[in-house]
Amino acid sequence: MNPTGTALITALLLAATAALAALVFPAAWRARVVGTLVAGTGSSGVWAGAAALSGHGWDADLPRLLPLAGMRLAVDSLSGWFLLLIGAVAVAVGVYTIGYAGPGGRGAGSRPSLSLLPVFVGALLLVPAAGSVPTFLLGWELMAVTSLGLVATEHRHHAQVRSATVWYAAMTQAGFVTVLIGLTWLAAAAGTDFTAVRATAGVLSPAVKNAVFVLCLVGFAAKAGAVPLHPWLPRAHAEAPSHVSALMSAAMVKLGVYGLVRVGFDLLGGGPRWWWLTIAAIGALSALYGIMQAAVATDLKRLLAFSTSENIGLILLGVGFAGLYNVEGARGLAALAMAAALLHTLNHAGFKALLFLGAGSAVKATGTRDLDQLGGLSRRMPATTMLVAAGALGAAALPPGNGFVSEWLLLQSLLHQPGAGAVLAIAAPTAVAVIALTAGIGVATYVKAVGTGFLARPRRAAAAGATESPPSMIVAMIAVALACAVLAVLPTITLPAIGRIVASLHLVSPPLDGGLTAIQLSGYTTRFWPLWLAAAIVVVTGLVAVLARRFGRARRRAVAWDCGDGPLTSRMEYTATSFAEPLQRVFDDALAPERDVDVTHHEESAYHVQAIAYRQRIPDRIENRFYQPLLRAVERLGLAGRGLAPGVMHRYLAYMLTALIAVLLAGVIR
Amino acid sequence: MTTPMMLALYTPAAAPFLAALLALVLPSRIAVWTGLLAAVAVLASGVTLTTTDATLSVSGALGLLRADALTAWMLLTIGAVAVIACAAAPGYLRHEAAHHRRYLTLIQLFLACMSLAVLADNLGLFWVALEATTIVTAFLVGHRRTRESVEAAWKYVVLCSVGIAIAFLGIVCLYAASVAAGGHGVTALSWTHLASSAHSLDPALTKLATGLILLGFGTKAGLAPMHAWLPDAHSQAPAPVSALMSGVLLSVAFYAILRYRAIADAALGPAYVRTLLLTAALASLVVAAMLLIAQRDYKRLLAYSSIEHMGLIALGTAFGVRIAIAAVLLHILGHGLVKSVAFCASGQVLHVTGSPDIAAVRALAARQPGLAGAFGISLVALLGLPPFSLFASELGVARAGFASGHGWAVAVAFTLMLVAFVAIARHGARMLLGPPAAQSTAPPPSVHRGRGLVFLGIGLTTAAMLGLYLGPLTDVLDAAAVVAGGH
Amino acid sequence: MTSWAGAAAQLVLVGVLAPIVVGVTRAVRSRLEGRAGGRVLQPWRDLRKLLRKPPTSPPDAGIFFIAAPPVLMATSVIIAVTSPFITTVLPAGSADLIVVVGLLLLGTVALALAGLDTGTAFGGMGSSREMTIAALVEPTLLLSVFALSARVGSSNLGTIISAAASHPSTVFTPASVLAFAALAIATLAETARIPVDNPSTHLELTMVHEAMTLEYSGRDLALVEWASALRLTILLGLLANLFAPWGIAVSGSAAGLAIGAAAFAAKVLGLATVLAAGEVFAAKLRLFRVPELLAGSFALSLLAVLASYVLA
Amino acid sequence: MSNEVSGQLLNLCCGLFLLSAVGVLWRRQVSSLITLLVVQGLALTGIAGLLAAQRHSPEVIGVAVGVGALKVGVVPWMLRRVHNRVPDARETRPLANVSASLLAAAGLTLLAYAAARPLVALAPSASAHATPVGVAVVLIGFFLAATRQRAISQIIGVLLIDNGIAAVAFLATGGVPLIVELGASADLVLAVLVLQILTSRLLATFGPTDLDGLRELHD
Repeated sequence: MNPTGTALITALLLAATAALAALVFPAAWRARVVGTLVAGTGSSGVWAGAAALSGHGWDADLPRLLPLAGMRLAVDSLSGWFLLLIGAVAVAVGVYTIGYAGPGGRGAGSRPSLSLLPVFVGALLLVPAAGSVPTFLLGWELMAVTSLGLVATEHRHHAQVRSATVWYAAMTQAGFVTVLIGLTWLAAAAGTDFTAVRATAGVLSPAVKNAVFVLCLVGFAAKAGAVPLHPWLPRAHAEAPSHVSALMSAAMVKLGVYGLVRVGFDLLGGGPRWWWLTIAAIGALSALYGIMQAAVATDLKRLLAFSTSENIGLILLGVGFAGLYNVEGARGLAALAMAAALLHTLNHAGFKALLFLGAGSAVKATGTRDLDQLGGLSRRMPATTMLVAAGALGAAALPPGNGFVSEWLLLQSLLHQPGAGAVLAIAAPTAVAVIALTAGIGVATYVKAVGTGFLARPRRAAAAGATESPPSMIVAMIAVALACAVLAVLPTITLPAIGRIVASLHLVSPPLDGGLTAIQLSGYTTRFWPLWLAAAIVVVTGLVAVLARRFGRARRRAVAWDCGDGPLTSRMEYTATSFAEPLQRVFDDALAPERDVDVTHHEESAYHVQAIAYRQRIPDRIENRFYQPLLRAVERLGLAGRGLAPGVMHRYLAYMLTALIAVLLAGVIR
Repeated sequence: MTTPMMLALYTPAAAPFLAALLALVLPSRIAVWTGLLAAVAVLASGVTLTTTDATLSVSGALGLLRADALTAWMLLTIGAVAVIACAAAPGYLRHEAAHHRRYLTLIQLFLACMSLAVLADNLGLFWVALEATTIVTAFLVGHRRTRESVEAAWKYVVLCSVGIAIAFLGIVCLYAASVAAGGHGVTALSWTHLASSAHSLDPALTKLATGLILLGFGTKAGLAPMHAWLPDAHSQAPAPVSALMSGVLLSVAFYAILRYRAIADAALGPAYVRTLLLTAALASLVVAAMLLIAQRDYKRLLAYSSIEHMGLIALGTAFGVRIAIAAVLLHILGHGLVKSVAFCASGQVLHVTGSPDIAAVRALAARQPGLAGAFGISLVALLGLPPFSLFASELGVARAGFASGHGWAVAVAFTLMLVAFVAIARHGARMLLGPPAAQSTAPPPSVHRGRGLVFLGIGLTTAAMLGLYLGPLTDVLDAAAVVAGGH
Repeated sequence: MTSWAGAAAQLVLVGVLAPIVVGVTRAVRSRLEGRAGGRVLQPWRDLRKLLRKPPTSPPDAGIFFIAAPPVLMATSVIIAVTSPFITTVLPAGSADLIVVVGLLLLGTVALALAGLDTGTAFGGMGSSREMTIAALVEPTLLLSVFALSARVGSSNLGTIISAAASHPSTVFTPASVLAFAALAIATLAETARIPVDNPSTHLELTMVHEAMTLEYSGRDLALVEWASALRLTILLGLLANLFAPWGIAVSGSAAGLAIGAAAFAAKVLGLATVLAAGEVFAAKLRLFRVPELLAGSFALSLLAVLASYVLA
Repeated sequence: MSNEVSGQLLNLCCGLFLLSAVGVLWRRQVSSLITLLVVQGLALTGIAGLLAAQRHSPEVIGVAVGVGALKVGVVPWMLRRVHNRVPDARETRPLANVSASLLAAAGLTLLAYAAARPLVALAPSASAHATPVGVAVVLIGFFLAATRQRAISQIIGVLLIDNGIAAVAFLATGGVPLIVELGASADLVLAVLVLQILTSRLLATFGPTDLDGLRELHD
């Protein structure tokens, strides 16, 4: 059996043993055993991905499994990329779980949660490895049901976990139904195996192809958390235990992108221009709306979740423009855009996993997610703070970070115009503007997250009592940080793999060369040395710090300037809400915050105010505009439905009589 | 005919009948175990029939009883659900004060009638057995002597008798047509004879007979618009009884529609039955979805979920292709297993919380982890999520729908099922999840022994295994699908 | 080898010239306002004074407060070394415009985090306002990059400037004029000059950049002041070279370097004088009028891009 | 007995059969309903007897006698016992008033005649031509159950439906096979027995209220 096959089978077997081990082992050992086994599953996933990327395609038929349909696994370079991504995240989460779940058998360390985690990782690995429509749908739904159980892990401690679970279940199932209808329609028209579909995709009628594409787009955009279909994402990621949110945010949402690329490029073999414009438009909307909501969010994990929506938006922009260029005929630029999108999936997986793991250790130590109550962790949890800062560097797409590399590649693919084309002449600049504004607000968001969340003085007693996380969590975070650093400094190691993927998606290999240390667009003078840039920043900063230390006397602590009227208290610090207030005022009409001020007067006179209560909440406008009316309509439908069964026997007999008369009449008339 | 085959033909009806007689005589503590033994006997005979050569058929008792692959599959379902229901009986009876003897006899009679119905090679005999189940379960539904259960029993008997009488009218018309086409005496209504002489039946009369038969058996199968008795009866009956009724009685009624469809298609062509079944299926899905949204009683919730699943089964039968019928049969088995576990668990929830209202059950997972686990997992399985077999069969129905050109029906059906999914998920989450309220930390009145949950666990694991690997059942499923006229 | 010489020359020139540019702006401003004003080299004296004083840091400040000045200085130095101010022959070609924008943003972020780390209201206020303005400047910067590089086909600074130098007619096209206006406004915002922020005031309500560096003293303050001056010079230099590239050394010869240095110094100081003169007649905008200004500059850069398509 | 005499007798019985069904709709007092039911039983026995005479097969004669005993003797006796236990349940308090009921009965009979055309076309004999009467009585019985408030009137509705089906069986095919006929009759007797017990339980729990009061089981 070639390496990909063995690796993938070992991964799935390890996942199964981990699940069983979770049920068998006592609470003290459960987290350690399951953590290591999940890490093992992840590493064999990475091994499988790497083998697939280096050209060892693999497929296997298992007709006896999954009654009525049979299963078929097929791993090509595209699925290899996502296997690698998921495996890497799973390794980190596995090691992290050892410390995070801890010896106590409650919450994340409980038996159901620890047994569902490996099955979730196994399902995540199964989706990209699926080779036929039924297997893909099985993996998809297995992923949904296990993540549903994991999201509900801490339902005993917080009341809002329940509503988050219901939102998540409902929207995931809605997405699944659209994907099910789309893919079964495709399977009926072109055969269930992906190989058969690829062969007959050319002869499919455009109507079927468009319908299948739209259905799959809705389902996959819902899973990816793209904006119009995003309300589950901030809820599920905020309420889920952090190691699960890391897996979901870094790995699971990417499978929405995988689905789009697989169906859009590979199975249907590309499509008309409006397909790719829709994807780009959804991407732009997700990027802008996601980052704006993240900028004003005060819940740390909700901020990170909305930032996932934003990064998914950027990835979809890349995929959209890859399709647009392909339609315009500029296959080189299409390959470049797709390469940027794929690299950003990996980069985002890296820094977002690091951020969620960091947030998890902060929340575990302080017990709260609200940025307005955190603060002062840089002294109490130095390692976590530095690692979160490293993650934020990547997330804010600042130069030495890995986010900057893929954003640079994305901008380059938009800057080089293939020629006339009115649509592109408008779309490309708007896309650049969207990416720029998103990057700008993103930087402000992450400065807020790190600045108010981790630096200066603790705002509440809970934050004051924080202590550093157990070593296994720190080790996991360091591993992810190193991976991000490697991706930031040597992104070119991924280029041969990306080249192979893009070639397999009917595009030419991307025009990138320039050896190990530089990214050079072949045919243009645009080049960029990520290695030397990072080295320069570190060396010059060190030099300047050392040189400056030689001048003047030693540093001393002094009371900060308090306008001379007494000690500064922690209440005087800028909180996340106040930090984001200018930004929220700038985007006031887009965010439409709800403010209510109720003033209570003394009974005697209306002029003397007893108390003023001010509450401000920034709602999710898309949710209020589209989802709340839908829910109210369903409620009304439910209440009207009660009229169907009023309990009166004569109504029921009347139903049966009308049915009988209808059947008899049908017989008579026809 | 080898003796184990003959034995397997007679035991499903004889064993429960014998157990019923014993229950009259023996003290209830022993009668419970003889009942369970009878259920195991039915399951065993089902298994023996499946393991032998699937295509072979066994007949006996002057041609009135016959067992082929489809019957074997139905016996398997009846046996499995009966084992779960009878295993739950001791737990249930422990909390009931009186009438143990009557309860146990009627349950066994109920089993005997269902086995007889499935084994009958004669449409008339099938009807008699089905009507007998209504009469036998009438007192089971009214067992608890509360105001609601008496009302439920009355509605159940009247509505079902009226509904099934329509089917009998249809059978009479069919008999007339079969006699006109050369059949005589009791064999004129036998399934095999009808199947062979279907093409010579008078089309107009057969169309009238088909309409009436589908309506009549549709009532007992819980298809809309004849479904109104189902929620009342299943919510008021004792938990094991509603497990049996919802799990397998609906499917036994639908078994007749499955068999009759082959005959009607041969006589009239597939269009007429397909339109009737499609309308009934979509009507059931609409009714179930609408009434699940604002549901207040979790046993009625499970009843409406049965209507939804029977609607899906009718949809699959309407498509008619081989994979659709196989999916329908797998769905019947899967739904039977999981719905019986769900109802037994809901019975224990009713005992623990004392009220059938969804609003009265709070943070069950925090207070009763074992019971909440069984109930929660069975709800997850009912929602059609993997690894349970309902996912595989729903996927089979969807693929068959598109393969037979009814893509629009699949789309409409799955959207309605999505509404039902969200409703059930919301109610389930409200009952199970959430922090335990501060004051109710006291343990429930009788400390809940885990023994009741063991059988529920076995039921769920079987459903999960069926969802991934059918093993020996694969070929009997194919044979049954062929027998049921999957062209 | 000549590229490293060019780089070293650039580093020394920009490093020395930066405080002088600040000195010139202050001198010009005081002259126009009828005040005597300090000498042009006063900023150098301040730096020497500050380098000798002991740096202090607030009790709760952590590593970010101490690390911010070196990072700010490093980013400015790297841009100075790699961007074509005197010569286009630099080690590893020359910097990419997007990388330059990124490095500037990195410096701003370091300072903002330091502002938050002090744990005082001023620090928080300053970094909050600074980040809001930086977030709104970013689209303008990148779109003007788009306008400039779309014409040349590459976002590499050296290519753009040598292309502009080789055929000067492209400098006066409407696209580049619009891009110049947009970049000018962006520079004002980036370097905290008058319409956006008042560099010389410590009035709580108005200060943005100053609020973040309020707690710095001694060598930290020296580094921050010097780095801010460097950023001003860099941005003015970029503006000058992108839109008036004459005199920049294309070959690596020593004479070329000298001419380039002289031309660069003249251009930067000229721009500084114009800037100072403009500041005298303008007043600081209310903080929530600044977004409208930046929206205006964004519109200008968008027009520049469309113009580069339609007319070029 | 020559053919046309038995034919005329058959039509007479069928006419009586249908008239008694319409009479059940017409009358309000429960006791008169029971007598009408007896009349219908007699008519049905007449039909069965005439067909048995035509077919000269002992089996059908036995069935006819059994049906007669059942429909005229046992079932009305059970109904009277139920009726006596609830003295004040005089009125059937119909939902639809009498004229509407009669109109509906007419409509349903028309529909029965239209729907039963295939049955009529089955054989040229007189009995085949009379089958729509049975279908009409089934529909009328259904309508009665659906519009009457009293528990006993619903039992009578069920019985009417069953008489209708038996009539169709006899007229169309000379009676369904013996075993099915026996099973069906046994089920009918048991059903009436169960309904009778349930009526007494209804009386015990709900008192003499009519069926409209049964609304506690609703969504």
